Amino acid sequence: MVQEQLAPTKYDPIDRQEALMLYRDIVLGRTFEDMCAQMYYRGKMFGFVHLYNGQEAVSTGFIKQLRPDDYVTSTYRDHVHALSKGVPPRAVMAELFGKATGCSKGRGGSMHLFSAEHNLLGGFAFIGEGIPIALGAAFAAKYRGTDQVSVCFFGDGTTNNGQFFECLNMAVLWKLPILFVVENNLWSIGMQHHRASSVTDIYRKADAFDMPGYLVDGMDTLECRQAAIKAIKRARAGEGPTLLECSTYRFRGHSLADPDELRDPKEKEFWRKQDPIPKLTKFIQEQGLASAAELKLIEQEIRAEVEDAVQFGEDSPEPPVDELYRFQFAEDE
Amino acid sequence: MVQEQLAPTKYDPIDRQEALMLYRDIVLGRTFEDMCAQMYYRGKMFGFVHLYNGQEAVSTGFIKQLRPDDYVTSTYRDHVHALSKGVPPRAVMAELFGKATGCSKGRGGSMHLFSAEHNLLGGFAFIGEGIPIALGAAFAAKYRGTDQVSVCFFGDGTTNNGQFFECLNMAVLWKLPILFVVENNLWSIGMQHHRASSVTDIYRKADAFDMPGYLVDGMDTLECRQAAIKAIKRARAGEGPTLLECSTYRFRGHSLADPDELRDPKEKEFWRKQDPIPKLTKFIQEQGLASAAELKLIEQEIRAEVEDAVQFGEDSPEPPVDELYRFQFAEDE
Amino acid sequence: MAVKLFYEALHDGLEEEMQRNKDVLVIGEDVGHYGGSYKVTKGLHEQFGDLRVLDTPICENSFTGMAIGAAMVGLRPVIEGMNMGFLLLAFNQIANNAGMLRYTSGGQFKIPIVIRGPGGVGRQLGAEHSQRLEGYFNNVPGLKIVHTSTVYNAKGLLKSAIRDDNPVLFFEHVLLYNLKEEIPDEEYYVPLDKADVVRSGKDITILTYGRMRYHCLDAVKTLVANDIDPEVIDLISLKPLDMETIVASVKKTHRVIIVEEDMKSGGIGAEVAASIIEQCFDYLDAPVIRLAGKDVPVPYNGRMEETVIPYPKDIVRAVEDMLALRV
Amino acid sequence: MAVKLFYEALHDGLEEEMQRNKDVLVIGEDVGHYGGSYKVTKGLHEQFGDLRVLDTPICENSFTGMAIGAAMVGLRPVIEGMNMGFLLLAFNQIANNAGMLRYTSGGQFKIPIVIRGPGGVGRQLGAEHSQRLEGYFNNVPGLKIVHTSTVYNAKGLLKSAIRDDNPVLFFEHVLLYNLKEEIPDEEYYVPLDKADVVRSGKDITILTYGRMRYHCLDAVKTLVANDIDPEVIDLISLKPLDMETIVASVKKTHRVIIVEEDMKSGGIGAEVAASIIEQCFDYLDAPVIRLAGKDVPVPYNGRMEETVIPYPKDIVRAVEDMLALRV
Ligand SMILES: Cc1ncc(C[n+]2csc(CCOP(=O)(O)OP(=O)(O)O)c2C)c(N)n1
Ligand SMILES: Cc1ncc(C[n+]2csc(CCOP(=O)(O)OP(=O)(O)O)c2C)c(N)n1
Ligand SMILES: [Mg+2]
Ligand SMILES: [Mg+2]
Repeated sequence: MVQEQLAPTKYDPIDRQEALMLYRDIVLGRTFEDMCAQMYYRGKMFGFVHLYNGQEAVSTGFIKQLRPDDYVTSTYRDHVHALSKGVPPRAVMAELFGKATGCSKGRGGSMHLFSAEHNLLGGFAFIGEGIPIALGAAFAAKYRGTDQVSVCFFGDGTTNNGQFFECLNMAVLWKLPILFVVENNLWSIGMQHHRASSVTDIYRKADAFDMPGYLVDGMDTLECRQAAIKAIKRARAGEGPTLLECSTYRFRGHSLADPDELRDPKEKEFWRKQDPIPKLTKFIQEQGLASAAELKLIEQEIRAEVEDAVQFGEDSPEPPVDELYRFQFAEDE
Repeated sequence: MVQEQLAPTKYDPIDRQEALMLYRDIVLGRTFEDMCAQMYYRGKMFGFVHLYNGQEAVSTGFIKQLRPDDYVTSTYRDHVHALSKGVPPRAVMAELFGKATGCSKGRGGSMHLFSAEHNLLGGFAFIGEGIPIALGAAFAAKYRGTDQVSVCFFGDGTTNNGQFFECLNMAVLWKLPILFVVENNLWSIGMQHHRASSVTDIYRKADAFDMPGYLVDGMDTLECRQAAIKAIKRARAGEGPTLLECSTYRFRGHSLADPDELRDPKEKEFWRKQDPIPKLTKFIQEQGLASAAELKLIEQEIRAEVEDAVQFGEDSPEPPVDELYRFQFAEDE
Repeated sequence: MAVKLFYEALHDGLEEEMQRNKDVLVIGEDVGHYGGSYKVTKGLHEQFGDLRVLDTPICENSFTGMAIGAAMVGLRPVIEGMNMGFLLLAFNQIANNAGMLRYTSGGQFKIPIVIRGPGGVGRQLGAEHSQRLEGYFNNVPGLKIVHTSTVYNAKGLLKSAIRDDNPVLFFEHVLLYNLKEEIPDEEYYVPLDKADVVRSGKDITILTYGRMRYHCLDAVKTLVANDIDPEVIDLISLKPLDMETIVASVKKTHRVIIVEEDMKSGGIGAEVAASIIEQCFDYLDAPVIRLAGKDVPVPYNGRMEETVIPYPKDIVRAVEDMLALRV
Repeated sequence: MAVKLFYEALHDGLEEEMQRNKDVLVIGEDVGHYGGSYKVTKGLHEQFGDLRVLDTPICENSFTGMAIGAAMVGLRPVIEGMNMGFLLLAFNQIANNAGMLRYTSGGQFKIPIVIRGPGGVGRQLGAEHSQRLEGYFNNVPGLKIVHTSTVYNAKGLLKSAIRDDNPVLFFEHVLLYNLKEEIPDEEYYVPLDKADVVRSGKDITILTYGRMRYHCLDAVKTLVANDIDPEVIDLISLKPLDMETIVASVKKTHRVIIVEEDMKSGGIGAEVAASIIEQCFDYLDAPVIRLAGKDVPVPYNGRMEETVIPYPKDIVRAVEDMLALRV
């Protein structure tokens, strides 16, 4: 089985419209998460909140290549995946505020974002448990003969869990249209990847299942996009699954409750320099796809959109307390 | 990581005493299992009984290289592993008869053989669950700085279960003295290996964990012995775990309740010709380690031993019914 | 009407639903080529193909999760637990994703899955293969739990479970697969949430389920001969309990004995007893008694094994003891 | 005496036992370098090294099994469930190997492991992180289950659990880690199997455990002001139940209310109620009532979340309702 690094020059052609769409998405992700941090510290949201800062190239690079009818599963670190998949910032923010207008109607919270409309099959709070769910959606696509694709996102730490391996095996056995996207940010909470995984190259594990596995620069939106194009094409064509290891880094602690004392400042500094947003900005400008001013404008629009989301969240009603039992069984719509 | 097939000529020297010991063990395994089949059909034992016929080279080849203080875990197909580890045929047969003198005092039965005295940490009726147990014994050896080795046996079907992968990872991470011995008999009940595993070469999966993995002829006692010597030496020296895939075959159905209708008679025929016992017999005689007459004598002794085990089992008392609660908690000795 | 074996009834129910709705499929170990360990899926693979009768590798947590994912997007998987005990490995997927996901999603997804298979104390199957898991799952929210007991209800309940849009844990008993009964040729459904009043009586209510139904009915023969008139109710629905039927019976008989095969502590009977106390304490003339499996793993030895679960003689004695207290 | 926080008391108990016996070790996710998610193992890794404070990969079933294997050959592992919910993944190892292996081996092996960590409804942690698993494991044979509630008993119980030769599930509550209390400097142990009579009273017995102890004590203030004299018992040992203490109290007060945070159906309270009925029915003047967590996953929304578990006002109301029926 081939395992190769994509040459960074080999991007599929990218036009202005797509470039701006990607830019819009990546800026939205970052802006939204920064706002979440503020809202958390202001006591607008509770529980465990895991931000995605630093990893945005992966969400933007992969999810923006999907069709609306393709499926996504995420983890507890799911806000940005939801946004990329098209869930409106209002619905996500309202969910974080626990409001009835939230994408999970205020029942889910940060770690349990869902949107049936956008085929977001969930954020999953337990590590690994979203992988079989995505596999199931891929199975259903095959079963029905549609060409829908399923993508599951999860972290490096999760690749030591049995469900990861079990699903890789089944995906190949039945040639399911699924992408296993590992966001290797080198840490699982306070556990360093090399202390948790005997082989740190996660993409290599695909080999044990005769699945193609690739190492992708997870700080580079266009590399992620390129890897996505290829793997999605393969999946859609009925050729089976792909494992994609995106090397990335989270710029904040594991969750907003994490003191983040273990990571070396030098390591953080190194990765901060790889920030995917300036990188994408530079590319767009160098390729003449948009001007600095145009990008600035987008940033302003996004900021307004996120502020609108906050306002929407604030203004939205809480779910009626007497609806506690609603939605538990299928009979309750 | 190297994955190589052992050259069949490279056996460590083997003397008469060892050859006869191996012969005795392999014949005991076969004779014992044949007797079990008889006893089952005569209604002397109940429940699920899984016989080991055909796979004896693995048990004999590996376990006979262990020290008494080394640890073994097995599966529901555990009679012969128990015998090789030194549990007396009397204690095993009595257990199958549900007697108080059985190695699990009549509480365990065929799928739950234990012997603390022989460091047999168990037969395990659920697939895979014995692997972490063996890992724990290996961990304890490392923790205490002893040079004990732990060996776990399990089937091809079990290598699709999460616990297999999770344990390979931990074993390498902490360089634990453990051998993962897969008895690849090509089937899990009615499921063919190639329909269950996307990669049929199980030894190759070691690579995903930077563990040495070897393919071993599981129908050849001396090949198994040779692989065992090497892997045990490595483990005892603190150099870490080894994965050993032994290609083998079971001569009977999955259990005595299995109609065994799916396996091709030609396939069975092919493997019957690989019977490990004639192979070992031939080797011993060709090397002049013992004569046909001597081997015959051993067979007779073994037969007598197994008949004695049956008699012992028959004559033994049942556990007192009023001891139902005994042994549940540590306070009940 | 035709005489069917228990496993045939399950097979037929499955087959009918699969013929009727192409979203229905079977997932599990050896359900396909092998035809299922207890022959429930025998022949279905020839009829419906490998993808609809899917032989899985041995990875319960992941294939259960896969079924849940498939259900979220519209399929209706029936998972066979070769033995329900093996589903312990899938506890994470069953509790979190089958049980809670619909709720946490704010009702956006339905999880129409059935998880079925054998449990119970068989003939010296040893501790791990003799588990009765209904009590283990009883505290999980969002699940329906039923236990079949007759050929008739096996088929009708399975069909209802497959049509239900909620996750259903569907327990069968390892010793009942060869039970024989005449059942209708026409299609029928048995409701998931109704208890079955097997025998009407006025002196005492015997609540039971699964294989213990038969031990109770055996006991009833003796009791009736001794002039006792018991009411026997097969709970069928373990979660939710059919409290309407139960309460009506208690109000009539004023005495309850629960006969269950699962282990006593934290078992199904505990919830049944506690619910009765809450809802009809004033109608009780005697304590609610649980005649349950003993709180030990099931020993292999046959004679010991027999002491683990209630037998008709135990039921007779318990009922007579309770009625001896009659004032 | 010194003032300690709850998590410090656990830390100290662990540290003392580790110093005392080199077979005691800690296994879990982020227990080492990170010091544990709730700081219980903080600093232990510097003191005892990587092997005795073992950071594991995220594979609950296998590292739990590994701990069981190590225990079989003489070590005494303390497993930290970062959240007890994650142990759902280890259900197979906990039920089969921790719970049943000693028995099926005919008593040849001891499994001295402790599995500890937080559970319970916190502050909007969402459904999966708010689980209360004590009811899920209550039907498993061979386990001891305790739930801590005070700084004092946290330390003493943990030390007892570590010294116990049986597998102990040791539940802590996510909202109690910063509780403060003065506890003795001298070494002490709290027995695993004894309930704690927190307040003596004669009018009604309130049975509770875990964080609900505090809700009950809050309620007691109001009740006492209203001339009601309740007895409050913290069960501590959920399995086995300390029926001696419970029965003695019921015989005195004739009324019982169970206040529990776990879900009602099939929860701990079900077993408590059923056992009381069996053992002291004739002493009861009113039905045993369970004031329990609602049978739903815990919603994220804060106001809804508050309606899921019992609060002091609910307890007051329930007690007053019950006593209003006094004859
Ligand atoms: C089954 C389970 N075990 C443990 C946890 C606690 N936990 C939450 S996130 C996490 C680390 C996961 O690391 P990784 O997979 O690398 O993802 P990342 O957080 O880095 O994105 C752990 C251990 C959990 N949520 N689920
Ligand atoms: C967790 C679990 N799932 C399913 C089973 C049922 N089962 C028993 S043996 C077996 C096949 C195992 O095949 P393999 O690992 O190849 O071992 P073999 O029987 O061939 O020696 C299965 C599915 C089980 N015992 N445990
Ligand atoms: Mg990570
Ligand atoms: Mg096999």
